[in-house]
Amino acid sequence: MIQFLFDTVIRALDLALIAVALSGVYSLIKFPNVALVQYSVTGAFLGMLLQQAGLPLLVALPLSAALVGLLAMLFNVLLFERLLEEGSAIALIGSLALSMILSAVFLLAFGPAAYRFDLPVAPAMRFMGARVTVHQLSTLAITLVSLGGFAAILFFTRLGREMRATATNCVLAAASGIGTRGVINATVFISGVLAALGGMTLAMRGSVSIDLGTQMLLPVFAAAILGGLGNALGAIAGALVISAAETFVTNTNFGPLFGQDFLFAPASYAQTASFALLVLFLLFRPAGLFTSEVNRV
Amino acid sequence: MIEASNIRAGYGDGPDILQDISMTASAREIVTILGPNGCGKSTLLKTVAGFVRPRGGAIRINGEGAETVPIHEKVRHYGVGYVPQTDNVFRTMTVTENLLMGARDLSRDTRNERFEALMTQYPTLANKRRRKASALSGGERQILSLARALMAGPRILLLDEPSAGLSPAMMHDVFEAIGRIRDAQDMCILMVEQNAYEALSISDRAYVLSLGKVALTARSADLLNDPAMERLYLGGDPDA
Amino acid sequence: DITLGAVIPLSGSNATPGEDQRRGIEIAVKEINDAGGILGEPLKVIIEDSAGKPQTAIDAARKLVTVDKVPLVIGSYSSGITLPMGEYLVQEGIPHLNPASTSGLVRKIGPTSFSMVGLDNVSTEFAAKEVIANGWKNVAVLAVNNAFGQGVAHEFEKHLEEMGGDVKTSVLFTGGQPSYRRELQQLEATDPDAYVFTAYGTDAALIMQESYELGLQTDAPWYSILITMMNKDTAAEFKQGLTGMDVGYLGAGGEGYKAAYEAAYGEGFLSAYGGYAHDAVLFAAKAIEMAGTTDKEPLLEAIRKLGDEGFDGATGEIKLDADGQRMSQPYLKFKVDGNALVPMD
Amino acid sequence: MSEALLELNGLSKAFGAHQVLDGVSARIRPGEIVGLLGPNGSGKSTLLNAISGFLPPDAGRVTIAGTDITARPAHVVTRAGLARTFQLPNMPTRMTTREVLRAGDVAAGAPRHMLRRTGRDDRIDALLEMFRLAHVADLPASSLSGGQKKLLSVALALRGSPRLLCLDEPTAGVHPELRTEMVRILKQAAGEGTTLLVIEHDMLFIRQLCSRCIVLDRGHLIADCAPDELEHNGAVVEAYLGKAVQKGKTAR
Amino acid sequence: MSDFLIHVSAVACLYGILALALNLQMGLSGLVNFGLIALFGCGTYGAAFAHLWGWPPLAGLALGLVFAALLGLFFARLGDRMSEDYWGIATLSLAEIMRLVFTNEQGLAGGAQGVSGLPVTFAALPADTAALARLALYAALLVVAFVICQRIARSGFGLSLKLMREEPQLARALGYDLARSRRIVMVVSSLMAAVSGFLYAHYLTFVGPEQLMSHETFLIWSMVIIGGIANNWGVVAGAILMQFALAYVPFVKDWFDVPSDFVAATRLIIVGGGILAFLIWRPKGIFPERIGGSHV
Ligand SMILES: Nc1ncnc2c1ncn2[C@@H]1O[C@H](COP(=O)(O)OP(=O)(O)OP(=O)(O)O)[C@@H](O)[C@H]1O
Ligand SMILES: Nc1ncnc2c1ncn2[C@@H]1O[C@H](COP(=O)(O)OP(=O)(O)OP(=O)(O)O)[C@@H](O)[C@H]1O
Ligand SMILES: [Mg+2]
Ligand SMILES: [Mg+2]
Repeated sequence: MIQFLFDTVIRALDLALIAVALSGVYSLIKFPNVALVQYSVTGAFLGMLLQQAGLPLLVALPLSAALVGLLAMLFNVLLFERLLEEGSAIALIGSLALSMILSAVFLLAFGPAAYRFDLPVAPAMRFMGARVTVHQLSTLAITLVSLGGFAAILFFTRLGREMRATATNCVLAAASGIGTRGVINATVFISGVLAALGGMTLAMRGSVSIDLGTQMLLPVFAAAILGGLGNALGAIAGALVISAAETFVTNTNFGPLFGQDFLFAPASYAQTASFALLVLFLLFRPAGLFTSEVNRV
Repeated sequence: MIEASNIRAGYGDGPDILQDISMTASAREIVTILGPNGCGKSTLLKTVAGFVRPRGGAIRINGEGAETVPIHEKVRHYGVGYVPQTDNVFRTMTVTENLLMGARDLSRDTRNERFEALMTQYPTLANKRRRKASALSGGERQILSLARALMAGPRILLLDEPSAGLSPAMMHDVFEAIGRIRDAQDMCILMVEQNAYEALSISDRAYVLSLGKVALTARSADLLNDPAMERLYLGGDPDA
Repeated sequence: DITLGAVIPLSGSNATPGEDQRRGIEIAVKEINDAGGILGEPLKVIIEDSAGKPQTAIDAARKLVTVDKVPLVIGSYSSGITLPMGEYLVQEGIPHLNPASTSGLVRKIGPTSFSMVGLDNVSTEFAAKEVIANGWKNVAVLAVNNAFGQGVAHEFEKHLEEMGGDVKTSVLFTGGQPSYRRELQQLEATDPDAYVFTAYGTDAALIMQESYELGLQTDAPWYSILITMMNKDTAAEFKQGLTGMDVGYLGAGGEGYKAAYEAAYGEGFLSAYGGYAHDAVLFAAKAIEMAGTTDKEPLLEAIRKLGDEGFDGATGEIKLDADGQRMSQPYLKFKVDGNALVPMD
Repeated sequence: MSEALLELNGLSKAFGAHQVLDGVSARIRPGEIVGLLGPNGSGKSTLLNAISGFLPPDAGRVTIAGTDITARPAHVVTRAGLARTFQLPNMPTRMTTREVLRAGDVAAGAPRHMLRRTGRDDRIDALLEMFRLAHVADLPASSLSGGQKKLLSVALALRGSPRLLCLDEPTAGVHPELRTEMVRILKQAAGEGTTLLVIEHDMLFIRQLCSRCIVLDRGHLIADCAPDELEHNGAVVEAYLGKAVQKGKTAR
Repeated sequence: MSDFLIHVSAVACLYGILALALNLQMGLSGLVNFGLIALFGCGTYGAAFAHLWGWPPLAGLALGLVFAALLGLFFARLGDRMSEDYWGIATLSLAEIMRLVFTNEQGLAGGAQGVSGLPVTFAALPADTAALARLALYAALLVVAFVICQRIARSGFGLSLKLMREEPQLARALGYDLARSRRIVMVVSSLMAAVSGFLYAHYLTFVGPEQLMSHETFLIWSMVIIGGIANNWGVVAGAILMQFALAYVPFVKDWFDVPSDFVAATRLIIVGGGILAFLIWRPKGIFPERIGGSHV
């Protein structure tokens, strides 16, 4: 049981940071920026380069995250602001195109191989019967701290209130004295930071190769939607639900039910489980887990 | 306080909606803008506020050129408060949060003080503090929007049909309140209205727009007593 | 010039073996040109990216045939692409050399399609024998969930059970995931005598790391089918005691190829597939040399003849059966020593 | 006794703990023009939503001409002869005013050959003219001004001569001169057999248009009388008209 | 050269049909479908099953059409309950489920190995004639699909779809049964997508789950957006332009003699950069939607 919980949390870690980043920008500028998953790959590569350049990990991580945040802002100013004038579908396709270009850059710079941070690895410890590695714990800590920080920004600072206001009604936000463009860029920056941290925590636990972004896209998307679009922290719940479903499907021995010793649902059905869950969920909660708007005419 | 001269403005690459508009409004004054639907009243307000950039002419606020100052700067520098005609609340936020959005730069004490004052003034809102604005009725939104603008303690107030959708009692209250704050806070109020009779009774001067031009400008009292005006703008008897 | 075509996955999820194929081709071209080319002319191979997508690959193959007018096309990697591409080439009567796909379906592509790689049944039979010889009767199998992995898992199970062993569970994983803990825990739950797996570099690296972290490597030995394709990316500390099998890069062609590869790229093989791509080029060159022309009919004739006689490449002797498929392949047992692979026996 | 066209029987609706409609019952006879009044937030729009199929009521029954339409989907209710407008009309961005009206025609069941004929377009033109929308006929409907959108939505609801026309604050934001015009148009529609239920705050408009008013306060009906009697009804003055009536402004 | 041209044109026609189907949903009716490829997959797997079971190819077409209609109806059914963003992700999920099932179930249709050896259309004709005949067939079907879409767009029904796209509440108030409109749109466009998939299967002679990757849907999306959302001319132009661009990208590499280690990166940069440049240059597409353009 403990192991189940733990596996769920760890899998949720894979998704949560990037999903929150996706959902954060989505709420503000109303299009799913699929290039975000590439930002996390960028973050991971950058972090490793910085570490190789001799920086201690504790410096390399935040530095890389900040740089990716800036990069995200840059793309927003140069590209997405312009595309969004014409609508979200166009911005979506634009972000796909940007993803392609970014993966070309990765391909040129890093080739298709997998990279790891230069970190010592030890066998898992036993913790209340569950197996846990040091890096799982440290990345758990990083994730909790950054999500906590983001939540604090969102709910307890002026910037957070302004983000939510801008997301809801940009015109009125401006009329309340909010520099909406600045707020949007701040959010984009934060989303870049979160995405980069997401990528780096993945790389700390395992490895990162250029294809990771593409592979992560759909589960991250699903988590963000499940949480409720435009509800940034809902994405955390979305990630937890999805990973619980996946873990349940793959970690449960259905053998006894069928009179066999072992019968596991194929691990390759884990994703199927999460997608099926998503569809079911949407049937019963057609607007995601959390919604912040009442639909009335 | 506000001085617009020879304003031309429009949307995108469309035609000029405002063709040549000059108007002024000063402190301690309520100026009402009247005119048929689609003549450009809201556009004028949006141009003064800074949502629409004028294609020609000048807008001066407190004597400073303000044509290109974006709205959020105007809010901060000149204390502009704006109540849009439609889509006038933060739908995903609660009533309380909506009001706090109006109170960006206030100290905690002033904020709480104003908040409580507004809550007592509009019990309709007080009952629904924690309700999401998207659940509110049309009239409740209208009041919320006005209250949000008042939270900031503006020096210049731009109101786009503040009384639309309000019950007679509420409309009366709102106009009375507007009249009171002009006097109490030396405010400059520019107000678009279709309920002309009530609006004129509290305002000092009025502009009547027609097709993007100023058709008439006069003191409110004079307009109220003008029988031709009565027929044209205040609604006559359909059977007559 | 004599120009050949190749369609391989240089981007997308199979970019690593694709890159290895590209290197193999590059080395082969250099070898041939250094030795004076073919029929006195320099050799050129136009390499196209399949992006791992059937449509892109077909477009590329069509371009090579109809525009560049190449007499022979090498490709591709995954069966999902090799099959339709091969079928198109067969329709056009163009010789097709398959350097990688090991699915049994490849056999049915058609008369002008030839495989430089031994199909699943050859390699898995060797692996199954090894596993039994090591005394592991109950094993858990882990393979990537694509045409290749499914084929390997299926064939391996068949052979092992014929030899009296038992596959407790076959777990297929989707490549490119950030973690394989779930898959590993499923394997572990069956408490096998050994873990048998096949995975590409980046996935394998993570699998080995996580199995090490989970302590799976202390419980039971790990055995890798096609060990070279995972060895490079995996850090030494996660693969101590790992054994496995792969094509033997031994003998005349193999040693030289290995040396040339390491000299050119400063690292060991990325996968097992560069060698076949390399051999495909050499094989094609030899066939053209024999035919004395690049015309379809004589060339096909020459390919069949060469296949009959046998051809010595970096991956050993290539002899083709009546269906144009490689008959046998020299496999070797390897064990990991630090970061290096050393042949056993 | 004449058969009721619209009959509401104990309609209730709550949002969470907030009881917005509390057992509302009313009958509207064919040909009547009924005003629905009430303070802001009293549940007028909610009542209209419950009638028109946009919000299923928690309890109660709605019938139109004897047909039970309780909680039926909006399009079924519309086919039973009801047309409605929204208090805050939103209009499409990528359709022109004329196209929106045409879509209304199609919905009203105009046969294809009729639609093609120019004669039909003349009717649209006449309507546009009537509501002073002719000069914006070919602009995207979303770019209309607030009042123009209101007018368009009223024009749209008038298409197809519905049996029961429910308008939610049709004059809010509309120029007084056009309000007068609207009274004329609506009376004409009533003359042609349409029954009207109009939510409104403009007492002048109500007095000119309606034959009867019902007043809602906190989900209850508190009055049902002729427009002229409203200001003599203590409960209505207390809840709805407030000081305005004392100063005689609405009595203008 | 002309063989290649014929090939690219033929495939472009099939993509054109697919893009028209997406446009009917997304452009005209505002149904943001991220799972379009599943409907296409109904056609390809219809062909595959018929081949596996030894049925005549046309039976495969019928099978594919039935699958697609059912799946389309199911999509429409989901749309009754969710708003467009959520519906989009639900369709994406269903498409992924379909792909994963076909990948994992090796007994179903070859699993990841797929089904190969389908007969190519017009196999009986000599190769050159067959290629031309195929092109003619696909082009004819593209024209048929175009005419259907154009008629829908210009009909009163099309008008109601636009209203549904823009202001669903208003459409309901006018008496439109949105669920019914959605069903009709989904079935019509699903059938179009399935026809395209069926022909594609018998063109490529291979059917496999890799053809159902979600990025294929996004490719069709790019075609629609580059061409011009909600404009049938634009959508067809976008599909043709995009397919030609993709097929001719390898030539760019040959002209500049790009070394083989840069081939993949070059391809990605040209495609990605091309799309971006296009979006910035013509954000409304080649042929933008004409507002007010419906003639009832
Ligand atoms: N979907 C909803 N969820 C929660 N509360 C709602 C919802 N819809 C309406 N309400 C509440 O019900 C009450 C009645 O709303 P309604 O819109 O019916 O008022 P109204 O009489 O039309 O007022 P107005 O004259 O201001 O338009 C309001 O207090 C509103 O906040
Ligand atoms: N966003 C916009 N884009 C294009 N045209 C617009 C836009 N907003 C308004 N217009 C046009 O400008 C004209 C004037 O609109 P405006 O909103 O200023 O009118 P108004 O005087 O406020 O009318 P009302 O009394 O109905 O609110 C309208 O005819 C409308 O067609
Ligand atoms: Mg206005
Ligand atoms: Mg209302």
